[in-house]
Amino acid sequence: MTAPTKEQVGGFLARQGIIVAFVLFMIGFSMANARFIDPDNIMGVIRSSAILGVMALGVTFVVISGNLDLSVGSMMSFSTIVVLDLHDKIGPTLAIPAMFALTLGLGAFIGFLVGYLKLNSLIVTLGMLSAIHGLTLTWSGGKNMDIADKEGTWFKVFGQGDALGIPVPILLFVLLAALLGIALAKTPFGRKVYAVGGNATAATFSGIRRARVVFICYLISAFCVATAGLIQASRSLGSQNTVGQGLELEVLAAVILGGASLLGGSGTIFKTVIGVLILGFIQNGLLLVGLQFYVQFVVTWVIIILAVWLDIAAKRGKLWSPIA
Amino acid sequence: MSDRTPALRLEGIVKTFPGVRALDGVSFDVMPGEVHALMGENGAGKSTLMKVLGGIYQPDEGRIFVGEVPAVMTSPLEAKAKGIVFIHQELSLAEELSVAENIYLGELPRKRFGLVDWARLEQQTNAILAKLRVGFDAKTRVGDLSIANQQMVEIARALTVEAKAVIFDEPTASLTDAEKVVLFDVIAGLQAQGVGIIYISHRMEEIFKITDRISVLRDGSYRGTVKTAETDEESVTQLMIGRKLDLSRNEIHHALGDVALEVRGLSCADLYTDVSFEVRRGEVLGFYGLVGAGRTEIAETLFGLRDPSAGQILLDGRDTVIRSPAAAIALGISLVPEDRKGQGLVLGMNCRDNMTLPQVDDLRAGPFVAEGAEVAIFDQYRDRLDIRTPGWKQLAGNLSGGNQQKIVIGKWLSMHPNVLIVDEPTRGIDVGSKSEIHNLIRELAAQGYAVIVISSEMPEILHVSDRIVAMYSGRIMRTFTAEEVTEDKLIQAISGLTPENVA
Amino acid sequence: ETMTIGITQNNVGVDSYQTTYEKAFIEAANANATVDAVVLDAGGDVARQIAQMEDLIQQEVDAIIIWPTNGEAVIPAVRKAHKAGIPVVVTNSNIAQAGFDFVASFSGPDNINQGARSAEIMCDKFKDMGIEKEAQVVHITGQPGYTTAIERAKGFEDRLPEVCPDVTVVDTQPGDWNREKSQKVMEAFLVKYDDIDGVYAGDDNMGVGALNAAKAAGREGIIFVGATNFAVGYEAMERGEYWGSIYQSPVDDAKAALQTAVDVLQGKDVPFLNYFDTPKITQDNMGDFSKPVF
Amino acid sequence: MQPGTLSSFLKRGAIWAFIAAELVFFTVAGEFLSVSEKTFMDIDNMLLLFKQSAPIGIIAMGMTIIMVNGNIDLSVGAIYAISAIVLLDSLTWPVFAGLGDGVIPVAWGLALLSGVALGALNGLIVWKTGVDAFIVTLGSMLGYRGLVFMYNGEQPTSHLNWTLVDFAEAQWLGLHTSTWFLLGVTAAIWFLMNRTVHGRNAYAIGNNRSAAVNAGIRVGPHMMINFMIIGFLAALSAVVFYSESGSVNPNDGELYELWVITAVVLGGTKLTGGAGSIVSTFGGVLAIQLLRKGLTHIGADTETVNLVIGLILIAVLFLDRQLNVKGKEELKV
Ligand SMILES: Nc1ncnc2c1ncn2[C@@H]1O[C@H](COP(=O)(O)OP(=O)(O)OP(=O)(O)O)[C@@H](O)[C@H]1O
Ligand SMILES: Nc1ncnc2c1ncn2[C@@H]1O[C@H](COP(=O)(O)OP(=O)(O)OP(=O)(O)O)[C@@H](O)[C@H]1O
Ligand SMILES: [Mg+2]
Ligand SMILES: [Mg+2]
Repeated sequence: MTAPTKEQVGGFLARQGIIVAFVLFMIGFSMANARFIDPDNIMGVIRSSAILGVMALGVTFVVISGNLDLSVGSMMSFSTIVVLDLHDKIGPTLAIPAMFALTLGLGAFIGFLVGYLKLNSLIVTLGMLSAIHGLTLTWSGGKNMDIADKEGTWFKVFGQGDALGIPVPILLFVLLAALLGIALAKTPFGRKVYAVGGNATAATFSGIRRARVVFICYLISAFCVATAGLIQASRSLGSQNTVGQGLELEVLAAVILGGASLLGGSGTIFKTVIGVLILGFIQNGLLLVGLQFYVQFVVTWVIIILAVWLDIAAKRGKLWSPIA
Repeated sequence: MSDRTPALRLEGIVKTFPGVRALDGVSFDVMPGEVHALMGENGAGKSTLMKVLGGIYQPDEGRIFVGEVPAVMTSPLEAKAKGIVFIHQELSLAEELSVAENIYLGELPRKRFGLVDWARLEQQTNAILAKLRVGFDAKTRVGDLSIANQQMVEIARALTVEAKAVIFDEPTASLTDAEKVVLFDVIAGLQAQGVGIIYISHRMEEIFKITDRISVLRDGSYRGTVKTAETDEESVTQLMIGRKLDLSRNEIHHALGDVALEVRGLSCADLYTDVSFEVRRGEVLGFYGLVGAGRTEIAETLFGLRDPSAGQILLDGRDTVIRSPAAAIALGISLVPEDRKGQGLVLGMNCRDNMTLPQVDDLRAGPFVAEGAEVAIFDQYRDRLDIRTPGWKQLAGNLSGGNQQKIVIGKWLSMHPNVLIVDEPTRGIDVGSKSEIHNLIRELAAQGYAVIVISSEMPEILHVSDRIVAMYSGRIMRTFTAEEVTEDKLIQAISGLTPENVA
Repeated sequence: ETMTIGITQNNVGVDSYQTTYEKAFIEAANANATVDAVVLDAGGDVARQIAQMEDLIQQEVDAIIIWPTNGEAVIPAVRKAHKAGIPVVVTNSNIAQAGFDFVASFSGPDNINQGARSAEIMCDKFKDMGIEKEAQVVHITGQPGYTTAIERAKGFEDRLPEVCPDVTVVDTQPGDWNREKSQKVMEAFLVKYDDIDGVYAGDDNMGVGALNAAKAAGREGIIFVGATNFAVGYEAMERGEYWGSIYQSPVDDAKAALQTAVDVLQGKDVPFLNYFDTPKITQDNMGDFSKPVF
Repeated sequence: MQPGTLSSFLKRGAIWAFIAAELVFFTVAGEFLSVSEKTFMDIDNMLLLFKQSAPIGIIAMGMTIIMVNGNIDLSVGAIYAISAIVLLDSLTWPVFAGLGDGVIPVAWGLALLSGVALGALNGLIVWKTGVDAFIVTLGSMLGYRGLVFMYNGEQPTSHLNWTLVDFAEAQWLGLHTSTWFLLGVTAAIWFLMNRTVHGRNAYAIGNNRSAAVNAGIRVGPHMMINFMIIGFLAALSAVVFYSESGSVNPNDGELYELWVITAVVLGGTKLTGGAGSIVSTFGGVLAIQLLRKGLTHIGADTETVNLVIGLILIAVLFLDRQLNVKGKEELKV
């Protein structure tokens, strides 16, 4: 039954299939609508992808370590609401570190449950998705949170400012991506993340403290979420309680598009960034072509499946699965 | 024999993986009622060849004949339908299911409407289990069985169908002697029914005991077939590794140093009780016993993977509490675990990274991993242990079983430990590498390491140890010196027959 | 004698409107010594809302107020209450016609009318500016499938051609009552269309999201009109960035619903469609309105 | 008793103990916190509990099979919505105009068929491409939802057929129609998993996929059948629910996958596959519904509900783990 598409998909395609797909995809949309490659548009897409992107960086660590994080959307709402609320109460200089501390606290709690107590991450973060939402509603009393003085605050620099002609959200994204990318690829810690995700038992037998590695991955994820919350809050200077709702799945989709295996042990920051950009450009491209928003859903579906399929097909050298 | 039709015949089988020519034109045949040994070094291609036969891999070239009929097998199901039964090297069981369901996996007896015929299943299973003389029944959950019993379940599968050929890929790796006897009876029974048997093993004594002919593979190519009765270990070995093997004990004379590790009255739940021993620098201490005697559990305790319920561990005379492998490593203890795939390797990681994993924190250039130093370490141990791989970038999961084992050994040797514990170090390793590893163990001792070797193979234990601890059911029965030990005494001690002679 | 009134709301906590509504409702119930209130929230889930209706019927409350998650799906549940002899008052967003027989009264804003009024606000402004002949408008709607969103969109799109036949609505996308989503949609609109003169958003939350996008892209002179005037919208109007909206108070909404239920229970005559007024608010007349508390 | 029986008994018992604890808690708390005169344990309320468990419960039975099989299905909420649309829309199709109320079984059939087809598509992709089910169904969760919207724009799809509503609201032998469906599905799936070759193979596949492959079990078709079953059950759940409510929003059924998975995991099914019990899943479903209902009963507000449900989920997971630790026997990894 398995059609023998025996010929090896070239080594380059095997490793860089997602990039090839990305380039083809960009060319396709540019031909459909010239505005698509307008530098302003591209900048705009990257800027609005920055929030999703920053979150995806952290989730990449979690996924490579062999776990999931479905609480990032809910946690991002929390960070946003908290920093906006504290902005007017204790001023931005204190509000930002306070918000980071609280968000990291949540990350530490999840990291403790998944790392040290060894609870299943899918269920823990599903539970936390709900619990943190409850926390956010309690904090805000269910109301929208807005900064009173929207014109005067320097706080808006994170979401609206420019540095060297580049929007600050993009700078933050790129900076964080570079930092975390190097940490993952080049440092002993990064190596341990791959080992823990690849085979937790063998990692433990090699003297790696699995619990600590997982714990730190969740801290990194929380740090990224806090940064995303900061950008979000600063960008709109006001927010609803549900601002991050549903983002967890988009983030996961981006990480998967980047080729990280949900079983853990594989994936890179660079590919995640590509995954994020693909999602951002799909959304933008379809809007430009004038398709309804729900067509995005269908297209994203097809692209995710195709991307992952081709990725593993290249690895196994066969298009069709060998499953009988 | 040649006037009869072979039960199974292979012709010019070629199979390549990316970067590896695993099989390069292999041909051989198995007669009905014959036990045909397939031998070769680690990575020679034995398992791959059998997977081709079993329908798991498709050959790139070549043909397979079952009887006189050419057979194309695109799935295990088809292979089974053609009468080829495959007992795998790695356990291949569903732990949550019952023994009966495992034995009849894929072919549960049916009633109408796709219902399972439990009554028939149970009756058939119990009939098979009776033949195997095992102490469990059809409804036992497989996960609750010992590894050896699980292996017996695996073997029981050979008896469920009208097989033309049965393939055993290293079936005895985790069996006790008593179970081996049962297995050999089973094989003899199959033989009597005219079934052709392919038997893969690295254990010469078994090969010479039960097989009729021996075929040898080297580096994926066929090196010839000999009649077992007309050959001896030495010439088979030579055929396998292409040179003569020096089997003499590497007797470098050296003085024993201080006591590196001492254990006093150590107990852990009901796994082992009141265990005391010491290892000196320069000494190889062997642990011998049946599977389940508690040797592995002691090693795991010393490596911080279990908390003892009583007793003391002294390192260089200092009372020490070891809470985790990380702590054990920091104290200079290394453990080569018994399960290479589960505990030894990250299969999806490359060979180099696997080898340097425990010391990745120390191999640093600034905040980064010093990859150059890693490659150097890998190269050093690849040469020393003769690891067959296209390069350090190969994923550990793509190596043959024996080469995987060597990576694990290299990983712990490169830590230069004070105390090196090796648990079944040569399980699944070919004779050439085996003696290489034995020499290495002796050499390490000579360099002043304290080495603990756990093994279920008597020749191995006798060959490498300076002293031997015999264990039975969680207790030390006796400790022998190399001079006083004999095979008989050892067997007596590990069968629990001499409880009064505690050393 | 006290009366027990149960309310099942749509989705408290997603926005300030619903939260303020709930607070106001509880306050009003507490202030009324003869009322015991059971306050429930369906979390936007029809199934949960129907279950809550069943629970309230089983608890034998005296009257039920429902803020429907879906104007049609709850009709059988409403009929059940009706059959059990419990009067039902629909609040904020009406149920479909087929269920009118089982309902004592509807209390809330007239959303179709609100959409129409927003169209008028926008058209009038275009006429002031003299661009009513060529103006191009984009439309950001609320949560797809939600009655209020559908009705406002319909009101707007039916009314606009009547008052300003030459204005074109060039694109419509949902913003899900969500400021961030709306901002994204607007960003894409801005790239896609060089010439946008007006934005109509189904509520001010989304309107302000669109405004943020326009500001970030440096596009000026766009007329923003929303609905349900939120505090952020009001402030943006003060700054002169946002033109107009519809003034709708959740406090009025909640009080009206409770009062309607009480009136029904006391046997008073209540009109079947009990709309409370939701006037137009623009930069010109905003002085007449206090800043919304939500 | 065989080894392991005691621990598995404890494990299975845990969910029922949890349900008992919930009942006691809400009954007592209800006395203080609820304005209603009726107690929580009121018989009608318990009957409602079963009825209200049906939409999630029916799908949870399918999810148990899928998870035992070693997969997961995140697209059930979207399949549920599509089937509902097919059900309600087909009631109004002119081709069936002549049938009168005879259109009802036809509409049911079409809805169930759509569910099976969508499930089959998931299964086929998982089978043929070898992409992990989590990813495939994460994708189709989006894609199918897109189809929902494309079917009828952003409008709800509605059709109230009072015959249908009356049937769905009816009570037989005291139990609601939906309760009967839930019980029937539970029994059928229990039978399937414990008595048929297909069910036992599903366990084998989830337990050790390569062992199943080596034994010649055709993993692909088994997985596909299971995806078809869960598709069918998601559609059945929609049929049961929307027969009574008559209108579907395009975003209905969102987050259902989370509730369903929660119920299944509460019931002790392993996320890694190979182990799980239908009866315990039934317990998990009741436990979840009881929690939601109980919190409503004592008048908890939205934030509390979210907080409590999230933390309870984690607490149960923790307890489950504690019950399953083999004590000293377990390695510290
Ligand atoms: N899936 C695979 N991908 C790439 N290379 C493979 C794969 N499977 C096996 N090989 C390679 O094929 C060769 C033969 O391996 P095989 O497992 O058949 O050896 P073997 O003779 O069974 O060895 P052992 O005695 O160690 O079990 C080895 O070099 C191995 O690395
Ligand atoms: N006659 C038999 N022979 C061998 N194994 C059997 C036999 N009958 C049952 N089994 C095994 O024992 C297990 C228990 O089967 P049983 O029918 O009692 O299910 P159960 O435990 O009641 O089901 P549930 O998990 O739904 O509560 C089965 O899953 C099967 O693995
Ligand atoms: Mg092998
Ligand atoms: Mg052992």
